[in-house]
Amino acid sequence: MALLNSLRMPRDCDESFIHQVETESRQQISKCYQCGNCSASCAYTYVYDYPVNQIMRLIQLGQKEVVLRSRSIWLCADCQACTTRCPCNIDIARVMETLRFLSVEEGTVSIKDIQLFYDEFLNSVKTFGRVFETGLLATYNLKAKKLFTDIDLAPKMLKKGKLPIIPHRIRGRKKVSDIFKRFEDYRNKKNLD
Amino acid sequence: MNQTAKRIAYYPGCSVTGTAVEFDQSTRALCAALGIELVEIPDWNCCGSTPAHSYDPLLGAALAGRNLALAEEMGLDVVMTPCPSCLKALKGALREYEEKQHAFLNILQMPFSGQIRAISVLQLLYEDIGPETIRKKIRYGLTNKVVVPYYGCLLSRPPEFAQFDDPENPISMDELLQAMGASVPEFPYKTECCGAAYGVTQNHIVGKMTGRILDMARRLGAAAVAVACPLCQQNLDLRQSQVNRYWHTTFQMPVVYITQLLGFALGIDPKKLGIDKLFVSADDLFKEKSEQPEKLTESTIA
Amino acid sequence: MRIGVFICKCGTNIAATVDTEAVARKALEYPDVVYATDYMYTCSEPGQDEIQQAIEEHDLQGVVVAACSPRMHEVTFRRAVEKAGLNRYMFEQANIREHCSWISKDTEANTRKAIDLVRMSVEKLRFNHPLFSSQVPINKRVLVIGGGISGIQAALDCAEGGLDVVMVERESTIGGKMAKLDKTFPTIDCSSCILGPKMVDVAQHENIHLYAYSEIESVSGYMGNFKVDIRKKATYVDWDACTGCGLCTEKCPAKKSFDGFNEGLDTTTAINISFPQAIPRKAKIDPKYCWYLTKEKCKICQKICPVDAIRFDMKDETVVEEVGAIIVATGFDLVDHSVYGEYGGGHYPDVITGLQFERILSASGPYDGHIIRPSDGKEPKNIVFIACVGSRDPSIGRPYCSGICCMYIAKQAILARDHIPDSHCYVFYMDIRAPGKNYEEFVRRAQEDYGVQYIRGRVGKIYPDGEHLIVQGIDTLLGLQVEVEADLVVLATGVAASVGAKELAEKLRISYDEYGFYMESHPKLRPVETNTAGVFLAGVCQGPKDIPASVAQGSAAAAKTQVLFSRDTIETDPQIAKVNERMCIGCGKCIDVCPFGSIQWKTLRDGSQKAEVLDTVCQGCGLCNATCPPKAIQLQHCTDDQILAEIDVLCAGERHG
Amino acid sequence: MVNSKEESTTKKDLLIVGFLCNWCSYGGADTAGVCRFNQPTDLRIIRIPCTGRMDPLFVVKALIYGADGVLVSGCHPKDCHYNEGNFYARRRLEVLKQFLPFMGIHTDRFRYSWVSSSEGRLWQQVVTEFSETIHGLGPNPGVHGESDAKGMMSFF
Repeated sequence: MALLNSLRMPRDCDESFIHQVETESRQQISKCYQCGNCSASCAYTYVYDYPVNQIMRLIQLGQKEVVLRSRSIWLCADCQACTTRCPCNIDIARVMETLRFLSVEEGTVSIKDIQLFYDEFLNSVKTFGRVFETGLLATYNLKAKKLFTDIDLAPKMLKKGKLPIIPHRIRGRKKVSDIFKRFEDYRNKKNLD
Repeated sequence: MNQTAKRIAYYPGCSVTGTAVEFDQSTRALCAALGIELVEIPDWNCCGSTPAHSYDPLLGAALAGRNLALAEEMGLDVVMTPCPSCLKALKGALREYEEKQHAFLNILQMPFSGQIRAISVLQLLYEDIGPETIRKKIRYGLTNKVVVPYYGCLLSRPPEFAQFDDPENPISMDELLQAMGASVPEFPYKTECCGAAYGVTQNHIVGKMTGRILDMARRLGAAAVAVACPLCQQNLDLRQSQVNRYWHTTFQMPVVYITQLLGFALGIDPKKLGIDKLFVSADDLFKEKSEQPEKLTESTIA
Repeated sequence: MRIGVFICKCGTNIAATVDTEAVARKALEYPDVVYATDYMYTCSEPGQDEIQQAIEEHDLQGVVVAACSPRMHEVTFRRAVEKAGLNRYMFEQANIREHCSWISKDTEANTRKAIDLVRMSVEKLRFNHPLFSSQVPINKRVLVIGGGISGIQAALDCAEGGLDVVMVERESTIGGKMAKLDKTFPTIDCSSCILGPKMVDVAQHENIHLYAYSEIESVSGYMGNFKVDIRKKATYVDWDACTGCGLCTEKCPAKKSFDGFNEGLDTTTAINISFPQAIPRKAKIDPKYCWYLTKEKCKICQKICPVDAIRFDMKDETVVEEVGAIIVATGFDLVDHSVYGEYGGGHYPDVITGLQFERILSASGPYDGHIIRPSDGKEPKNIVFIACVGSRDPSIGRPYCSGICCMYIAKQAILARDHIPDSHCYVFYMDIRAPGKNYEEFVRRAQEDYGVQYIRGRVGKIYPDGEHLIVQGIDTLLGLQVEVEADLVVLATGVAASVGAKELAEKLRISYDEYGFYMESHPKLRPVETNTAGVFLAGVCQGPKDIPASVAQGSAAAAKTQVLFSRDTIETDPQIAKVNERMCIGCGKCIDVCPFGSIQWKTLRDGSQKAEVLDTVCQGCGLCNATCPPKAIQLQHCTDDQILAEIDVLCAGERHG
Repeated sequence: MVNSKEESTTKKDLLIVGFLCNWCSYGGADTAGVCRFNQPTDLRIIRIPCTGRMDPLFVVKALIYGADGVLVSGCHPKDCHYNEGNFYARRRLEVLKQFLPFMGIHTDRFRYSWVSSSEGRLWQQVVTEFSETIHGLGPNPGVHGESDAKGMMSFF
């Protein structure tokens, strides 16, 4: 969590960040008048470092560092309560989603575990075409050094046949990995521009 | 409506092939019984879910888009998925197609018109079949059973995106349960989040959220919680033991898919519905088979 | 014609993005223009002097001013040229501010545009002729629509000034919303104690004729001479006979009738008197609930009425009133909070509106002034007030502030703490808007003296939990979620335009904004007038306001009426249609289309039929002009020649040549 | 919304003639001005009392004399200050629209709209969209210059 002391304006306001968030999310951040309904409705406010309304405020003030390094954007479960109740019609969940992907792009992901899980998830998709849940959980727990988390659940799941040992490989997995490749090309090109 | 001719594309999604296999089983069995032909998208791939979207919405869109394109290739105009997460990804793909068509098609590299519609299994049951039809087909009712419907976040939210039911007070599952004769109390946590995917990475969060939901269900005297989302089900059912440890509680609350309940009520063999795959046993719920369709109708109308 | 052109800089409002000097220079090249200049503030006194001097010095016969919108200052400038001896219609105004300098920052393009606009105005002016008004007598009676506090004030002020007043009220009693209030902010004086005497004055004033339980059916005519059809809705009680004894209301068996006065918190009888202080104090039957009118049995009221006033066969009746001016004071309604699913969508009995809470507080209300919950009659210990429900909410199409809620919540919280000393009151607010006299101090008192907890943030959800309601909100100052286990939740429901406001506006030919509030003629300088001459606004129908502001506007509307009636006649607008009899072919099409019936047949000495315009009836819309096949009927000051001349110089001018 | 970067100011003005009723749309244009809602500069407004005053001839004359577009705007249906002037206008202008292709004028060069005096934002949208349409069509080539075959077909 990046800490804020005091702001000196306009030096400390990254206008291009505001513009970038608005363009990528297609939402007008200046519409937010800080009623707080998003934070009141959010099931995760209590674990956030900055409640959603403060994230919106930080964007309005161009606080790129703080926002993209915040834990909040990664603890958002995309449950859409904020978007549904925002009186200003801002799709806040989409703004949060935008911030996550900007944070990946900037390499400022605050919660390494979540990034690790996402990376493993996408690896699984790239390799098999579908998510191989057993393998994903195993590698994730291994890499996150959480060997014993959820270990209590494993036998139960095995018993119910819910943890297949062998991954299902789809025939078109090359096509799926090609999508990843074309996406990387697109992104590299976009970043060069 | 002509139900015999109903053919729709079916996108199961990864979780129903593994941890939520009973949702897939019961969905297929139920649709077959209702005369809906589900055509599984051949060789479908993962929709990318939240990880792909967080990485870049375009990547998520392209991954989900491949499945939509495959469905279009089969000449079908509706794709149904039991998983709300997958549904969101599929709808997200349609939105990206609208907004960034060029980049989207470049990455996808498949012919795609964007005309296909994506719906959830609940939407299919509620809008295309309807509680009235269900009521007429009931063989074994849930009479005198209190069942609370738990919708989770995504089935009706956000309204512009979901285009289904009421975002604050959805009623589709309520009405389907009532059609089966169940008594359905007003459940204030209908749309509260269950903790989503944080079961894996931050499971203390899930413990807190699901604890609240289960507690409210217990206080309302529920015999079971009805759900329509694999993630919600997993958090409430599989992780119920973790919840009990977190809250020092002794919940034994069956968490059952709406498709399982409907399948049972329609007289489908519980085995085919994967009832045995639930972690908290729901056998009590399905034990007494009371064939009382007339009485049912009365009690539900009243 | 000798024309003078004056380009206004309007300080920097115009000059910042229009080269006014260049526009003036260019104007000198136009035919007939003998003088052109630019000036800092043309509408100011020295600015008008300058025009008048120029008229004299250069012997001008017509004047063009390029400045703001003619809707703003056309009257000002017409008066100015008239003072210098010109006919006031020998003036044209080009709008180079609202339509030019204010909507683009491109000075070059704006200057080109201003040049074109001035060129068009000069060309139109070249075809102008002096026009002269005629005089029509004024009917010095005034109609007041709406019997709330604003309408009452307007009616009393007019009546005191000696005018005849016709008041029409939709409900069966006057008093409006204020009659439902318990106390008023910031003085906490009793609402009915200050309103009651005024209501009685209305009933007793010899100059006021009250039509209660009546609605406006249609309005025709124009300033000075309106004709109004008033529909008296059937009350099923002969009000001339009814003494308001109330015997019928005691015996009526249909006791489950909707009680609108108590905002649905209580039920009443099918035959009822809204409340004890009702004016007029007469009984009426609600046909939706009356056993006889719905099921043809009962008639108890008829049997019991000591004066035989019950008339089950009564029908709606229409009466015609003729007046010279109309004051519209139709008030408001509350926003329907059922759109808020997260607050229960109107299904939780203990989530109530601010007005319902007023009824609960009121000693004459459904619970005799005891604060209890509608659901179980228990006394609430934790009361939550939520501000801005239905206000400042673009997602439901109401982005405006209702202006009164912050204050009435503070008042209600104070009263709740007063009634139940061991209660806790919580106010969830976004901002506190207390700009009136002693208002801010009042809100501070709620917090400092009465211990009301103000929490800065909105509420996300309310849900029932056993006997309580869980209010899930946020304190944005701390960034913490706040949950209150409440017994009663009061939604500070905002102000919405009155039901039927748009339909009435169409009858009166006045305009309304996107929310249904009536449009004043000018937001600052003509806040009481409408764009239809002779129709004035008072109270919340024009926009949210509190009681003092409503009363003030009621008095203002009365003053405007007195000003209008201070003369015996009014000048008609000479910008009306005129028939050229030699060209008229007598087809009668103009007579067919005229919306005001202002054209009639006239037989000439040779026996031929021609159209003739009634000067005092014609409103100058020009529909006949566009309809006339030989163009024999022409709208003065906006003739075909003038419009075509404008088009001609604009299109065929040098820009394309 | 977000991408409201100002259009390049070098674009050359075309000529659009606007006929606005005094009570609604002229007021709406005033409101847009008071709110400083930026608009393209091609439009020149002629004030008329009511759209009922509109003789279709005015539109035709303007387009024949070389205007690149004509915009007529009045009160919303039912809100006419003179009760029904805009209904007559709608009927007449609709017929005119069908007729324009016969004179070789592209139908898109003419538009009518309803904007009330409170709708400054809507007026800005109408002007901006119509100006964009006209810039898309380019300068008016004059009578018989652009037969709009599709428009003509729709007449039959």
